[in-house]
Amino acid sequence: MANIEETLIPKIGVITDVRIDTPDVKTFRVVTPDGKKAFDHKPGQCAMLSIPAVGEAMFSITSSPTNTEFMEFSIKKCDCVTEWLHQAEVGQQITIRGPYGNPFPVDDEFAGKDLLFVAGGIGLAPLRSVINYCRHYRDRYGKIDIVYGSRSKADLVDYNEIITEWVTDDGIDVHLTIDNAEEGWDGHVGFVPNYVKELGFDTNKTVIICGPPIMIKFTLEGLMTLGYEKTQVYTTMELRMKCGVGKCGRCNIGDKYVCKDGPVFRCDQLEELPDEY
Amino acid sequence: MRKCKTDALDAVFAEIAKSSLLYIPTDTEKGAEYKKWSDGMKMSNALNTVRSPKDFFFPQTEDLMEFKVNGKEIEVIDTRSEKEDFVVFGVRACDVKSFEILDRVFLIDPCDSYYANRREHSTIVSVACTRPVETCFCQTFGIDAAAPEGDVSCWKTDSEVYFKANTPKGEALLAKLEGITVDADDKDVTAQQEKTREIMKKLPLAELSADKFGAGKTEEFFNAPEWDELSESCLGCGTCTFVCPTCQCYDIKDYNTGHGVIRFRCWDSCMYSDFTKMAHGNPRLTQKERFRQRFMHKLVYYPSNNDGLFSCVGCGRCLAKCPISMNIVKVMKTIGKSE
Amino acid sequence: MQRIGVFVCWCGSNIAGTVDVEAVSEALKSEPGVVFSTNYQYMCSQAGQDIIKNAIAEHKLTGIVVCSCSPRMHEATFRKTAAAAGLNPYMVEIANIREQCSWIHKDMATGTEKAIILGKAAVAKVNLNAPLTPGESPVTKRALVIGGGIAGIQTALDIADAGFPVDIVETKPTIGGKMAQLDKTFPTLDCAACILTPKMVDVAQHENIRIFSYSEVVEVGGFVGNFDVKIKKKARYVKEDVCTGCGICTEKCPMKKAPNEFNMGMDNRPAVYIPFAQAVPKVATIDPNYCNMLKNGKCGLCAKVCTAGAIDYTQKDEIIEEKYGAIVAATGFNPISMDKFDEYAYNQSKDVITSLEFERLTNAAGPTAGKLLRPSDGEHPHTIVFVQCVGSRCAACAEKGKEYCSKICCMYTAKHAMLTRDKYPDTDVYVFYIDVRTPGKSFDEFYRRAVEEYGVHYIKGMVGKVSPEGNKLMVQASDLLANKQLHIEADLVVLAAAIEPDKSARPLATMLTASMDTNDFFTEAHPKLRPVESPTAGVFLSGTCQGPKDIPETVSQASAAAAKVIGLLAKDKLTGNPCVAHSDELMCNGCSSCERVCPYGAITYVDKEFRMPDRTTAIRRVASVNTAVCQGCGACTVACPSGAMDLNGFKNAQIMAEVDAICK
Amino acid sequence: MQVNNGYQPKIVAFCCNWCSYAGADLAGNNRLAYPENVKIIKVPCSCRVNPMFILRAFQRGADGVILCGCHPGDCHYTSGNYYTRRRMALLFSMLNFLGIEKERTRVEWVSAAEGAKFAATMNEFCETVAALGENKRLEDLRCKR
Amino acid sequence: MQKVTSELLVKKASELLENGTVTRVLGWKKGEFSYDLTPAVFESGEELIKDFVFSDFSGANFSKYLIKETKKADGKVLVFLKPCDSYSFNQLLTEHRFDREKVYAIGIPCEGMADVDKIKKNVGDGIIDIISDGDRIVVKTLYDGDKEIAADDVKAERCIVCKSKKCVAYDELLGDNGEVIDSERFDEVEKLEKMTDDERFAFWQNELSRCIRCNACRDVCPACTCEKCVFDNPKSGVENKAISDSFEEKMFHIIRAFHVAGRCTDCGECSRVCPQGIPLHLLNRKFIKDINEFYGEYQAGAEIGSRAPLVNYTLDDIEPVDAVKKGEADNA
Repeated sequence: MANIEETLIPKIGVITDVRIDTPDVKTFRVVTPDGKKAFDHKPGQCAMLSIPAVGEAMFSITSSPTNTEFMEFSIKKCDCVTEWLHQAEVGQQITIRGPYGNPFPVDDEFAGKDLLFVAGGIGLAPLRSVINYCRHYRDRYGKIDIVYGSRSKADLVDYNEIITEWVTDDGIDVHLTIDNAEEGWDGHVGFVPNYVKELGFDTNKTVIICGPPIMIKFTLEGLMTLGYEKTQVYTTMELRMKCGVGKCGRCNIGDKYVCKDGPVFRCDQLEELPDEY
Repeated sequence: MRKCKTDALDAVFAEIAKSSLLYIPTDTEKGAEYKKWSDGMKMSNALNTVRSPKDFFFPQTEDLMEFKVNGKEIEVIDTRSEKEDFVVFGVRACDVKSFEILDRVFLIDPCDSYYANRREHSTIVSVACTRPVETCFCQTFGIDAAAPEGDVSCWKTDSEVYFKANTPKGEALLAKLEGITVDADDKDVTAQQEKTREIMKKLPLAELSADKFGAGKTEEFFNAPEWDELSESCLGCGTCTFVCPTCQCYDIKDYNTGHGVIRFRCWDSCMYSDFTKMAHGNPRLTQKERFRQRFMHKLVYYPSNNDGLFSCVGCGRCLAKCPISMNIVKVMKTIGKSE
Repeated sequence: MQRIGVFVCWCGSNIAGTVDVEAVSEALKSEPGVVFSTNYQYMCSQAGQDIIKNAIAEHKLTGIVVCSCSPRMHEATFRKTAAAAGLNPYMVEIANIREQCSWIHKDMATGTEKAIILGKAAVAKVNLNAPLTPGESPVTKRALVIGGGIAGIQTALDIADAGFPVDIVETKPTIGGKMAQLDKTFPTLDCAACILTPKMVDVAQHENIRIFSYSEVVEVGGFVGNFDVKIKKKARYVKEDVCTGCGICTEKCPMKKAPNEFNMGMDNRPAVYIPFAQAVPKVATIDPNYCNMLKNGKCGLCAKVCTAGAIDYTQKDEIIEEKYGAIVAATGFNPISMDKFDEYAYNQSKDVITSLEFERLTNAAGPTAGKLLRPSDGEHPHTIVFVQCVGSRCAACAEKGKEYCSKICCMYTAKHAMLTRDKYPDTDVYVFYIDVRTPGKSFDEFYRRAVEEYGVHYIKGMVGKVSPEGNKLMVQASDLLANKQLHIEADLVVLAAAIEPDKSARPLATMLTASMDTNDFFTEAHPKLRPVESPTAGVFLSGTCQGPKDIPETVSQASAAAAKVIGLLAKDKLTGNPCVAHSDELMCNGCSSCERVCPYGAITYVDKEFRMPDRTTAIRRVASVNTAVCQGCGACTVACPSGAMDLNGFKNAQIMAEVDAICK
Repeated sequence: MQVNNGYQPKIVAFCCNWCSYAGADLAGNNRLAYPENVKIIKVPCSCRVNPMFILRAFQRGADGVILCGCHPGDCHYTSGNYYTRRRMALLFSMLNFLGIEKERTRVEWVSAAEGAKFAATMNEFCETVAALGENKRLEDLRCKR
Repeated sequence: MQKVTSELLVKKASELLENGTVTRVLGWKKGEFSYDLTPAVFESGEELIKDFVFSDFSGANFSKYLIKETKKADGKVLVFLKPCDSYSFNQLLTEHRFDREKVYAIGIPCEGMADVDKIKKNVGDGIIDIISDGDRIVVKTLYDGDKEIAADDVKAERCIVCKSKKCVAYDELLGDNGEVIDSERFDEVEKLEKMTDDERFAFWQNELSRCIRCNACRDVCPACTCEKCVFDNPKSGVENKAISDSFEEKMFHIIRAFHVAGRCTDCGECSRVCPQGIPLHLLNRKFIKDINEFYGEYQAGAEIGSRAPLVNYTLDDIEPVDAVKKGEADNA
């Protein structure tokens, strides 16, 4: 019995690095105690992290699947698990199980397409693995545009990586924006949905969007006015996942289980679901 | 088919108990309950147990694992152990069907080894109904109370008990009973079945149909205005979900004993206001949404994902136990607009 | 999670003697949150405090656990230490491993194990501590002194001299208290009136002092710095501001049969009276129980003779409301009733008197104009027996008397005996005593003079019975040293009655929410370190209301209390106790249970609009705590079924964490 | 305090800050011994003690729980201990109604001056609880693993 | 058999709806069988005529629904209060849980409710219909034809020991008001008190071990109206969802009973709804009995604004040690 794999029984993970991204987002690097990556994953998949006696919570794996050494999680402080993680130090062990959920169709639908990533705030976290995956296999995709916005410059997650790596890549345009003007910011100011409209992308792109529901809603509207179809737009709902294995009964929206049928959905698929998300 | 005299049932129990744990429904002051058989214990004639037999596979709480925490280090202790073989004797047709419904949740990939372990080690002996009551509506979901499934099906007549093995597990069990049972034809059984089926037709809920529901009907019913009035007086307690043999929502929680942390799984209820509360918010904020979820799940979502199989077996427990007497029958009639 | 530093104190050998401090600091290292743990000889010393300060800086500590003596000793010290190092003082918890551990356990292993558990409990609590900031409230710069005896007078004068207004509330028509009734004072034998009355005049004339005589406190609300007090000025039927104190009314009053309280009822006074010549305020008072005019409307003589027109038969009790920053209780004492001491025949014979009555008999302003005469027949007594400890040190007879020593009786009896022998050398004076207690400056010398110079017969032993026979009092007593029974034929027996707190103290304590001991003496905030403060903030203790005292002690304590009051009133703002109740509005049902149990009226209800979990908005009635009024008892937290009410510093979670740690 | 072959009951004592905690301090000052298995939790007033704390203590392995507060009439907060008295009278009666030995719970009034009473009370309470043996009726087996 | 008829109540309610006094009516709605009435909100005379039922199975107490219903919309809610419901009504008002101005309360007499489980026990299974006829009840069954039983034999436990036939709160009263009854509701508690500790423990262990923590007792309880129950609140430190150890069922039921002590009106709903048949009312009644004995008779909800015993005290209350002994002395 005890030798049968049980998906609910987690592995041990060790936090080997903690990076402060924004005032309320930290990025944690996690490996197994013997220094390896806990398991392989695909872009957009999630892992269940837990701290005994504190709780379990699902997080998207923000590091790219092409990184074979470790996983990273960008985590915003919001409830007990995340609060606890935010005070954790290097060397702290946690438990990890996964991967959960379906990945973005990077090798199928996305292949050969121009990609437009739209993210707001911590919404970049689930997209980061996709973006870096696409950067890694750069030749498999067309042009990549990234629109990313946050409340302020300080709230932009992974700012360093964006500045030092993404913007320098060929064929990648990064469009950053912040909600309100501030000193030391000479980039765009304004909300993401408006910025997307302003940028007025060609409608041949596949869009991957993640952020606060209100941002998604208005960005979608914006994209529609630009002439996009819902079939071109993908998003992820990993926040709705709980047990990760399609059994606990929480994450379903209509007959779809986010943890099994998602968390990645195409917007036309979402449209078919009852309005309960 | 094999049979024995009714008064040989004690010997049957004794024989089964020799090689495995045996549970039978037995009468208590508060109704029938499954109990571990011991010498002299009589099987209840009650139609059904107060509590459903889902506990055998999906107990109210079960420990999943333990953690030891030492400074920054964590040790995971796998506390699983191989279960003993056990036999549940006397499960009604509706409840037997509930196991299939649970199986389709727990045994699909990734398989839940806790559930699977119990399931593997169990042998289910069903017993056919002869006196269904007004709250019974198993036939609505295509269940034949007179022909229960299970590893072994069994029929009790006035003087005899008939056994029929349906699975290799069932055959193995009957093999053990060879000394007590004799071969039999199915004449009496068929007669009994016919009689029972006649009664079924006369039940008050006999006309209740699930035809309007099923896979792909989300749009049709999700926004029905009737959900408001139906859910209006719902207390948001978990009675219906906990007495239900097919409700399987759970929560995983940790308990810090001071010496370690036990991670356990426990029943949870989609009727509870915090059921879907997660870090980012709660997608089902009102009782209406929660109420709708439960019935939509049983009547539409589950069938959508499970070849049209409904996740209600018509056992009638919720009809008897809901504090405010709201139940799936009233929901089906109202939402399905039938009288 | 916190970053906790643990500091284990040896307290010299007080702790280290029975607790392996090294093992304790080591064991606590692996507790959750602990990042630093050490031990030191005296944590409370400057060096010890420096260790803490340095560790806070070096290890970025967010919480501190000090395993040391009782928090009642040094919690404040370590909180200050933390604050000095920039840490919120309420992030400090004390594990009491001295009083609760090293001092009561003899075995090192036992002591160490327990100390570790106590330390773990403190760590568990600190893990859940949150920085607390005390609220601020303004200070009303006015003090109230309740009681106008020497204690109250001294306190009031000192406060007033410091520049703060003071009100004295005295139930009697005049201030002066017991001291005004005394003849001479020990051990210097100066005249009580001579030293007291100038102070009374000072009070009367002090621009910062108001006297509410013939008044009492009837209601106290509010809290330190902001007391709201209602004072009832009883009707004295004489306009205070008009009466000149000439005394004509008292002379003319035809009703002269009222017992004279000032002379312990040994003579009578008129219905309109001024208690004594030097009374302050020197204003007449009409006793409604005796005044014919007030009783049946027949007389009115005093009004006719009063040239100032001060008499006002229609006067009513008046309620004065005033705000105070501090309140001093100086309610004083009384001799206990002799009713239960039949063996001394106090109620059978007029010639058995109490010491206070004796004072009046020897006082020039007393009923006998200072001549020592027997109350029964006015004859000069030739044999006087003084009985000590009547009702004091009555461990076995608690229902009759008091368990404590009344402290002043030995000395005043020596004084009485000495003065008697001095004035009337023909008088035999016997003093029966259990012990003679003279631990004061020049006290023992004084007592020895009574014995050696004045030939007072001190006999160790108790008087068993006093029986009046004819005009004599037969005193049966035992002489313990000679081991024989004595029979003395006495003319006067003087009982050194135990003293007890004034009866007004108990209801006053309730109003003040100040605690009392079983004898109704006010309890001090700390018996040694805070002897003039009540545990209730802003309430101070002066004189015998706190415990038996002689005059010099009373005056010192009175001044000490004044100093504390001045210290308080000198502040413009008070920082409160941040350990107050807090209501989680989202959880609150508005049921009023908390409001009903709050002894301070600190909880009120407000209607607020809330966004409910089901996306609706609703107006809900929720509790709101006035943090300046809340004293942090926690009664509301248990009354609250939803757990909305919690107590800062003693949160449910914190206490449960302690429970868990202890029971582990 | 070693009854039953060295069996030592675990005792949780909730002491109010103003009277009983000071009383315990006084017991310490006077070197009056009481069993080491008595552990004190300081609360501002006995009325701060929630019945949940008492049950929690039993759950976590306590064998006896005692509340100490100021004598009635002496509460620092004037009325706290009166509420304690009512709450605990009802709670203890209820616990007993459920078959929990009544000797496992107690309320005792101990003033700041009653160091001797504090020690004596603890000694006596421990002895009483020790005689009952381990708390089996309100235990949580998970905490005893 | 109830003295007031459905027809009368429907007529009354329709009038009040029609003349605008109320905009909606809380009432019992017809079910599948004769005994499964559901609390419902009626908004028109037609709805009332179609589905409103007042019978021996109209046990549900609407007081608690008023908290939600009065906040829902403008206009008054009509509520029918049986005597025992009226106590809950007052208690909720005492605790400021709803706005009295938004309710029109009609007091109605109650002859006691029937317990369908008792009927099933008495006449067997397969009940098709139940017809009240004076003090008799006729039960039509699937297997045994019509059976007649005395109404008293199948009365709900709480109605057998009814404490009061007096409506203590109403805007209007139908029929005559009854009296407070000197009931024998503490007999069961006394029986338990007379047992030994061991027996009592065994009794409760057996009863409480069946608890499935469905929270029906709590959710139906008119005294349990907390915005969030401590047992649902992760921050409370005592949150628990399911019973993982027999301790937790005791904890839950003791604390729940304690929280409603002095506030519980003894309506008995907790026991009625328990799917596991646990006699939870005995816990509440123990508190009520103790309160009466220790602090003088007190009936929660008898008058609005009364001070509950647990937020009150006298200087000479019984000491806890004597309180526990008292129970014992009574046993002896």
